[in-house]
Amino acid sequence: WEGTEHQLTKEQVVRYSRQIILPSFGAQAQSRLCNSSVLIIGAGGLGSPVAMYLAAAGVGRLGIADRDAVELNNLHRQIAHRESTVGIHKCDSAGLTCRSINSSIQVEMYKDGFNQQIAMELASCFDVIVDATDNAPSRYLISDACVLAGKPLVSGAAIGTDGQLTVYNHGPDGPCYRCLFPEAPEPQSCSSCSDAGVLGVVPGIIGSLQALEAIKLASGVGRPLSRSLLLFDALAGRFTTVKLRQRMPSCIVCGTSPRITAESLLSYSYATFTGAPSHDAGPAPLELL
Amino acid sequence: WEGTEHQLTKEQVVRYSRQIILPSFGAQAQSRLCNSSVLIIGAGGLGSPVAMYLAAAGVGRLGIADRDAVELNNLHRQIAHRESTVGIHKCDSAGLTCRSINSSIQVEMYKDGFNQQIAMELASCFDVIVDATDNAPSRYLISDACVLAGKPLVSGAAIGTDGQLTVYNHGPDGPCYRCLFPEAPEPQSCSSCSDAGVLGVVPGIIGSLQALEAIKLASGVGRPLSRSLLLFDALAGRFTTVKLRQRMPSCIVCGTSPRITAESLLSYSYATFTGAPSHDAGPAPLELL
Amino acid sequence: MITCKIELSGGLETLFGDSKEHSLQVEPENGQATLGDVIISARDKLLTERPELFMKNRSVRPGILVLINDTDWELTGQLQTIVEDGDTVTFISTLHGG
Amino acid sequence: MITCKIELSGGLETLFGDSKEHSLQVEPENGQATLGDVIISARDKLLTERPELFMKNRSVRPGILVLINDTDWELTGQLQTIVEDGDTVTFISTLHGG
Ligand SMILES: [Zn+2]
Ligand SMILES: [Zn+2]
Repeated sequence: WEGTEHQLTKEQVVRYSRQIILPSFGAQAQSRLCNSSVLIIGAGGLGSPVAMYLAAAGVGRLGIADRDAVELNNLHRQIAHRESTVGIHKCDSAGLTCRSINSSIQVEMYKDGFNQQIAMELASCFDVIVDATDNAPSRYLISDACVLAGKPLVSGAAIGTDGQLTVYNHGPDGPCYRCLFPEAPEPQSCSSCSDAGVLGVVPGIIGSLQALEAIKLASGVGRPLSRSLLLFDALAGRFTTVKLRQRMPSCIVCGTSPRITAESLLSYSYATFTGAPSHDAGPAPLELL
Repeated sequence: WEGTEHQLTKEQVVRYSRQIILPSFGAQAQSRLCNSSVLIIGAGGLGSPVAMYLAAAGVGRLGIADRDAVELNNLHRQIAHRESTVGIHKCDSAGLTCRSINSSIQVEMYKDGFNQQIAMELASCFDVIVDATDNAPSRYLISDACVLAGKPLVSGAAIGTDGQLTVYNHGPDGPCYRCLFPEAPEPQSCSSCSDAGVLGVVPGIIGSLQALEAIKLASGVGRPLSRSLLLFDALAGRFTTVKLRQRMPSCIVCGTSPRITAESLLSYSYATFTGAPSHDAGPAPLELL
Repeated sequence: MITCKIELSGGLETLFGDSKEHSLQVEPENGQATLGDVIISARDKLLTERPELFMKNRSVRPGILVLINDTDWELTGQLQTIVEDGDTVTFISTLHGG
Repeated sequence: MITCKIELSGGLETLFGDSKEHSLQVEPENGQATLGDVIISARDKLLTERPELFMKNRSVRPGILVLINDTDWELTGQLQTIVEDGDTVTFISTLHGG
């Protein structure tokens, strides 16, 4: 127990009182949370609850990176957005929602998304990174940047009625995304929510769990899901936790002889590696109906 | 496969397209969802994501029952509310958020909460009931009314860093709350979020899962969590599913010789049964700090 | 003598030294150990405070679910359920918060 | 001959007749059955379409995690892992959506 010193203001004590009275959390963890920073990459189905719960919980500095505008077909799952923000940049729309929940935190927007040019700089200036994107090239880039900047990465994904969650690059033995998937899948084996569809509340569940993992990492409370992969089957209502490998010595970014470095990251071709552009060009018009 | 007939409008097809293209959901399930009604009892930590995800998903008629006003110390977990709605009735605040996400659905507000006088009438006029309350007497009343009205009940709870979720009174053998807990716990063994505290994102996770179960019941897709109890330990990031009893013949409301009926429900004393008033009088001022 | 695993959930761990998992040795009263024996042993050997929040008469207090190997004890025989070496017994306090 | 349980996740079930769980009998090539044998058997006996989305060369395609009894096959010996009667082998396609 760390004593009762904390740097919370009177308003913070009132606002976060229900977390502060919790013995396993308390004023110290709340204080760490208020002094922490989290970068959320993707303000869509996963990023919406992540941004809202982290803003509500009092993460002091919240970064939101995305490059899309809100569309009507996003609203069935992206609860940080509103009918009134359709057509508006997702960073602005999500930022508005976060500030309306908690005006005492700082919200920063990165409207060009998390791209190679700013990857290292961005990953370096946040304590925890949350991958809430929807494509393979972004996932490799984000993981590489987190390894090189030494930051833990909360990675969630959802498609159809399935969800997955893990924490990469955490602790002495936590693997990175490349340790698990050294070779990229072929583009035809990857589907996105836009082309495969998703039951809207599934990214909501996974995103809420990502917010929890980010809070655990930022506050130093609880055991983060490192070396564990949580699988969710929404139709069966079933969660399964599986045990993952540790960091791989052969990994080309976090292994013993890394080939990707802070310098080479800029010129690494994620498009060539994954066989896909790092951002889908937007969904094809729906012709089913 | 049920063919391609549905009654969706063009705007609905666009808005819900990412659920409609999902083979396991499709236009028929979306159509059933758009024609369904769900009553959410409690617009707090659990009820916030339930209301937002059900509004987003297109549940045609959404009832919200609560009797409190928004307080600043709610905002760390109750993401349907805003700083600007502190002091406003929770039904109004949550209703505003739901309508801003989806103006095409109907939102009804029950500002006296789910009380004995209107329990049977309310439970009867919705397809699915969601218990997102925070006290034992309400939970017994809601379960009893659902049994007597023949409605499935999605029950969630969260406190501290723990969460629980199940579906009561569903199918031929699903138990009700009283089947599991025929005798009420003593008031001193029950704690609420107000007096025991809660990590804000934990009700968010359980509430999102309640929204999923309500969507499964209302759309007829997937296996609802009947006769299963999902336990969540947030600090360990661990979910456990346990197998529950079937309906108990000895149950005084859903058993073979019921003592509680639609008529006697009105005069049954939930306060005497549980030893507690059916609504906590609001949290004591925080004196820890 | 059998050894079983005790798991606590829903806040009951606060009565058991704030630990959610314990190992418990149970000396059966008559030949085979029952869930009734496990409850008494858990109270005598593991409980650290406020026994009235765990037990009432010879069983658990109202509001506590008992599971053996993740199955409701109502399906296995309640207090008379036979507990074997290596079984897991879980005590869950029902939550009301939201 | 051993019988193991096959589980599919992350969309791979669409290649296996839309069923997430299967029972599979495996005839070992040399004495004991390995995960390598299980992969070949699953392709030959259970896969219903597009084998290129399941296998590449003699292993699973990139982007698929293989687990034996809920543990990453990297920890157990990859293709050479011995599979015993009653084991569960899980194939998970990594998801990118959000
Ligand atoms: Zn690595
Ligand atoms: Zn009953």
